[in-house]
Amino acid sequence: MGFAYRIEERPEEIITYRDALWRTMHDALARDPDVIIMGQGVDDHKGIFGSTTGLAETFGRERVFDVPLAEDGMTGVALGAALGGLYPIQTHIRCDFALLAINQLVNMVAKYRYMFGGRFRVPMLVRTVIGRSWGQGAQHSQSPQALFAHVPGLTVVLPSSADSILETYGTLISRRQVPVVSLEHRLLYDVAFRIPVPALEWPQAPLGSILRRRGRHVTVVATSILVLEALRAAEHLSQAAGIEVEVIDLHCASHPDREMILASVARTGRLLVADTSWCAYGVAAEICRLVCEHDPSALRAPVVTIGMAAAPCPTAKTLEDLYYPSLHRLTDEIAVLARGRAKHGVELPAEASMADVYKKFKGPF
Amino acid sequence: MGFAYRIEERPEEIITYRDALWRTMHDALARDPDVIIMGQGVDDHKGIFGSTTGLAETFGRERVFDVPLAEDGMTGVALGAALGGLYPIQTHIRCDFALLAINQLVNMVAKYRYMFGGRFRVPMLVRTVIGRSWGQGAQHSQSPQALFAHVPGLTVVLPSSADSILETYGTLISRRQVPVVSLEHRLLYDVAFRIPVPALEWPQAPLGSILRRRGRHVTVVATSILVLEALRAAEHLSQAAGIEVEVIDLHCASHPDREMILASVARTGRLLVADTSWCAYGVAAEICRLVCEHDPSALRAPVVTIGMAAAPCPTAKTLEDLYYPSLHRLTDEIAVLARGRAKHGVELPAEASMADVYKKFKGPF
Amino acid sequence: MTFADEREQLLYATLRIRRVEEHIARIYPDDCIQSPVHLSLGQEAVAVGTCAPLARTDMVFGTYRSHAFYLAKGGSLREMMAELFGKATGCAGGKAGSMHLTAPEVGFMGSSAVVASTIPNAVGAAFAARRRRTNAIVVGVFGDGATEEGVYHESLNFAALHRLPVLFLCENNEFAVHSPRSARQSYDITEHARSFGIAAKRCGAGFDPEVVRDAVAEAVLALRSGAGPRFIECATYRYAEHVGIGDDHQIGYRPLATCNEWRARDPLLNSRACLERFEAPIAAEIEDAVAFAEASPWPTPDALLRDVA
Amino acid sequence: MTFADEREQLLYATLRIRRVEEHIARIYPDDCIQSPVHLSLGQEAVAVGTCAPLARTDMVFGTYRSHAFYLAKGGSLREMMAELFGKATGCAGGKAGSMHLTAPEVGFMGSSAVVASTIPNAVGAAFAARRRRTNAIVVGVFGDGATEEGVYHESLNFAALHRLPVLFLCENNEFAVHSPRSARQSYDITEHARSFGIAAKRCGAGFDPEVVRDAVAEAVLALRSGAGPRFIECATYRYAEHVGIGDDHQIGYRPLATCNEWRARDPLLNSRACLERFEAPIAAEIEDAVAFAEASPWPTPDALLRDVA
Ligand SMILES: Cc1ncc(C[n+]2csc(CCOP(=O)(O)OP(=O)(O)O)c2C)c(N)n1
Ligand SMILES: Cc1ncc(C[n+]2csc(CCOP(=O)(O)OP(=O)(O)O)c2C)c(N)n1
Ligand SMILES: [Mg+2]
Ligand SMILES: [Mg+2]
Repeated sequence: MGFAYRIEERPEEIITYRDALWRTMHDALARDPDVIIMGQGVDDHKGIFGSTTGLAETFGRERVFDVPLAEDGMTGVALGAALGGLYPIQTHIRCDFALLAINQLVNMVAKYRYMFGGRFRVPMLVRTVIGRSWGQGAQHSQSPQALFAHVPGLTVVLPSSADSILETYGTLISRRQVPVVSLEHRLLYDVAFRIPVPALEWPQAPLGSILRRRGRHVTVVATSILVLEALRAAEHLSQAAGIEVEVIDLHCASHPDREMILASVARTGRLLVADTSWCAYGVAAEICRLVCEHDPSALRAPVVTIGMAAAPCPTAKTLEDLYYPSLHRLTDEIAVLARGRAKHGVELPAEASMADVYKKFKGPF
Repeated sequence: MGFAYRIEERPEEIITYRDALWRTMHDALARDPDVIIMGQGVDDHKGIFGSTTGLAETFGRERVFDVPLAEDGMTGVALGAALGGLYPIQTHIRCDFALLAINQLVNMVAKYRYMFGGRFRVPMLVRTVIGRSWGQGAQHSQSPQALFAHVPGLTVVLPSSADSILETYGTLISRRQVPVVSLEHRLLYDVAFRIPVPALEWPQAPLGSILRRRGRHVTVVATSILVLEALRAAEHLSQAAGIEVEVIDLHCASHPDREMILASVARTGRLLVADTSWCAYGVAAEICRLVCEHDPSALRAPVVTIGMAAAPCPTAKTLEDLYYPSLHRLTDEIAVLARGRAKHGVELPAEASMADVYKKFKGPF
Repeated sequence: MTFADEREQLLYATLRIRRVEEHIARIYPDDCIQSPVHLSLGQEAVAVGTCAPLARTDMVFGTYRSHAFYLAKGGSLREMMAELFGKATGCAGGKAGSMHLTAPEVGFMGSSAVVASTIPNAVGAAFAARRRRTNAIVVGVFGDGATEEGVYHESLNFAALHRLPVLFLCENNEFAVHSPRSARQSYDITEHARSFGIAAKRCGAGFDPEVVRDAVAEAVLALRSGAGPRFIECATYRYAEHVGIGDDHQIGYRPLATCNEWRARDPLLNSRACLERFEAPIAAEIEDAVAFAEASPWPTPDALLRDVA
Repeated sequence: MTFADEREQLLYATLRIRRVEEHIARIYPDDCIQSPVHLSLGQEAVAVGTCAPLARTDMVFGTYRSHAFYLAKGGSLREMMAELFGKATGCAGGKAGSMHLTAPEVGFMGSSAVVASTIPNAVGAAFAARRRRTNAIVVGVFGDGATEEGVYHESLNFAALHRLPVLFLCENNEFAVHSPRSARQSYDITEHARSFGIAAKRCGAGFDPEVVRDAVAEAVLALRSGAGPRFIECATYRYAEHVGIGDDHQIGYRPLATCNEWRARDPLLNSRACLERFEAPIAAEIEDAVAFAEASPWPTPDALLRDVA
């Protein structure tokens, strides 16, 4: 623990999540002729929100190709291609569509290695996009990490920054060991990150969790874009009220860093989980399990969980704004947890920052 | 809380889980001409392990019919039929096959009512069977309640007894309100139950949890066949060591009785969750969330969770026996929890009882 | 409104949808509609021609691109506009937006943003209609891309096997987002449907509501007589980009020439003069619907957790 | 083993599989095999005829009913028997049982208990083979019931679109468990496959390994030349019940007469005398395999969590 894991030294730069994706895709294709990218629209001018643009032209349409609307079949094709020696990167422009491929993912991909006694490996990367906001509605808004992470055999990541993309994808693709389902957040694509992030604690593998900020009052375990929200909330609370929030980027839903989380909770005694999906049977539940199985007495207050409201996603903006966790709510809940009372007296941030991104985002989808 | 919910008075009798299923199916067809049963093999001589045998002959092949191998399509057909005024009962002889229908179940069935602003209801019952034991292997052994219960809009039940079947199915079918996914345990089919069970506390609705046994030392929340295991373990521990175990039959994974569980944990301070699926992101995690969000200080010891090993299911009996929770292990873990030490000195039950059923079961599948 | 003949009536209905969507495109930049829109501009005649021979009690299941079918089947324009605006008076109380329009009171049963996913629902509704002897028929509407999904295969097989009163109506605009059919399909859509034993025909004139109507009317007759499912592949053309209000011919994934060919055959562009007298009433109706939407209240927070299960 | 001619060699291979499965049926009641078994009795010739023209590096993907294909492709009998016994020396270390046989060293790539689920895997492996210029071809084996699954449609389309070197081999035994095809399919399997532009043919003589071999050999030639996917529907008959070792003709879902017709054409039953000399060596081989399985160790507990991810 505590040492920075790096596959290669990189100069400092500012790069968007999208560009990090593009670079990772590009480099993977450039380095290894067995890498292929397959997905609806990967070769069109929009190129999965800019993450694959131009790659078909550079590397050829045999390696970067459009596929029919056939999510289950194409996942099965990817599995077969992996058995045949390729490293397939499959894309779904909405996570929701990956649900059509659950049979191949859960019954086949997750089990292929074990079921045949370790005689095969099926290294592949399934990239899916969480499609939050702008009236996307019930079927373009889900964040099914829990459905995948429940199933042994699948590695599930939720990269929250350009850094995570570069490190995690880079390593996973070059090592070619396991099947990975990744959930990328659509609203992160436009966000620019300074890299390398001065990470406090990097996992020793591309899996595991990342300690993003140290703090002694409250532990926040967050996923995906909520890591950014948590960091903003933490910054605000530190300045406005001297509340020091420790922020753990869960990063890998299937392989959370148990020790990191437990050690943090042992120090702070207060835990908030902020996840992009529903709380029931989700990340919120799983983190509670880790704590409960280890030492629930470390908790000096009930755990607070924040996620999507327990409903499908409505399209009306007034409801959508209530549906998703906001910076406002996150900050408020952390303050309540830290102070131990609802009337915590901490001034909340102006409803600006990320929430603004959500409000203003109108596509392209 | 505390009053017995009954839709109708029934004379005492002994009835198998299978016969309870058959009777429920029969009565539903007899009472309501809009009820249909559709599924692979529902009209053959095996009739879903005896739960639909002869019903096609009695009620006609327009109402009880075989379907093509097309799980997603048939679920979509059931949804459409529900919109058209029928009450479809769909069967999957293995839960694993319902994973092919996740798109219809999660993206459509679960959302149809909400997504259209409450203008539709899609009452239907999806019966799936947990196919444990006798070398069923990785793809015929899963218990995906968590995948369904994570998604708002689906009601998920795991009937653990003939009584649960009669009450829950009976009410759900006659009320025709919500879409329900049920997980029936194959090894319960042959088990006979005395009904009505002298239940200590029945839920006020067909949903919710059922208090099966009172005890002051340890709370066990169990699902499906593990309720029976837990009751046997409780009986044994009571007699052998004076350890009194409270057993809560979770019954409805999507709508657990929060108050019942929390009140029990508040009394005992010790919690063990025994579920038919994997612990991560499963029932074990969800129950921990309920406790953590309410009052983790009620826990006087770490929570113990028991489920399938974190792997696909192997077929070799030697491994399979380790893979699934056993009465032996359950009893041992409860004793450890109650006594607060691994060397608890409590004699374990002879490896008989349910474990025997598992060992001896060889089909029919 | 009075009409000289049926053709005029059909053209009126087509024009009305065109103007509604053009108006949507006009106001969309104001952000009053806070949800993605998949316009049917160019494809309206398919919806009008399909719904014309249907009874109110007949059912239609649509896709995310359903403004046209919703209106053609008789859905309220006011409620549609309010739905797009995210208002409580919308056809789904503001929970559906543009992609999930519904009007069960006139048989428009729902629409889905997951491609192909309402196709088996249409089949199931047809099963229920037959079993309950309602005499209703059902239309499942989908694009050419939807035929690639496995559930399409499963739906065709079941419908044909049970000889259900369902019409499969494929709006073939040759594209799925930016992908041409040649990059996605090895089969001919109509021939493939026939391999299931389904009587299938092609209608090349998806621009003409009357031609579509005639094709559908013939199928509807057969369906009502219990002759089993029918299939119609309607050639059509999407003028706007896949999602959003812009034109995208400059990108080059489809040639402007093709678009111009379709425009040349578009009766709404050719019969401008004869349709002139409908412009004012249509504009008034649209204005009224927008005013209704604007004046309507937002859904209240209690709606968030209502109607979940 | 020496053979008079190729036919004899094929019959020997077929007989060997028959005797292996008969032996399995014989010892099954002893519970030494602790997993459900789906026997290929009656269908062995399809596997033998299909695998005969294949190179070792060609790949086959199978189903839960794969004893025959596993053996025909060259999988070790010892390892298969050990696998059925749940032993560590099994082809999958005891984790697969009868339903998930595998022998990648001879190109038998895996088998699945979820109907139709290996079909796209075969297509993907063919994609990889073409891309990596290995010259290998791939066979996807499935039953008639599998053709009803959506993923089958998706697989055919993709394979045809990309002209992949994959042979779709349908073992049509007319039943899925107890359901006849007429209760499940509205289409003719071969005609339906043709609608994807796939060259498809029917082979009525699934009882004769030579006839099957010839049909497959022709397809393999075409596949190697890069002519795109091929399809063969092989008529066959399952003598035993769907799962388990019993006969189930007494139940009445299929007439004994049909069974007798198939038996009458079964060369293993007709050419008994010529095959006589193979009985002893086959019996010895089976005995050796069973002894191997019996003597092999159980998997150790550490295997439980090995090879998960
Ligand atoms: C299952 C699924 N896969 C992918 C998508 C993304 N997507 C949305 S619309 C569309 C194109 C569908 O094409 P088509 O069926 O021809 O309808 P059109 O848009 O042309 O009307 C795609 C791929 C989706 N919504 N659902
Ligand atoms: C997706 C799925 N649905 C249902 C089943 C249950 N099932 C097992 S075998 C079988 C019959 C398959 O028939 P067919 O493909 O013709 O193969 P056969 O058994 O005749 O060789 C069925 C329905 C399954 N294993 N997987
Ligand atoms: Mg299209
Ligand atoms: Mg068959």
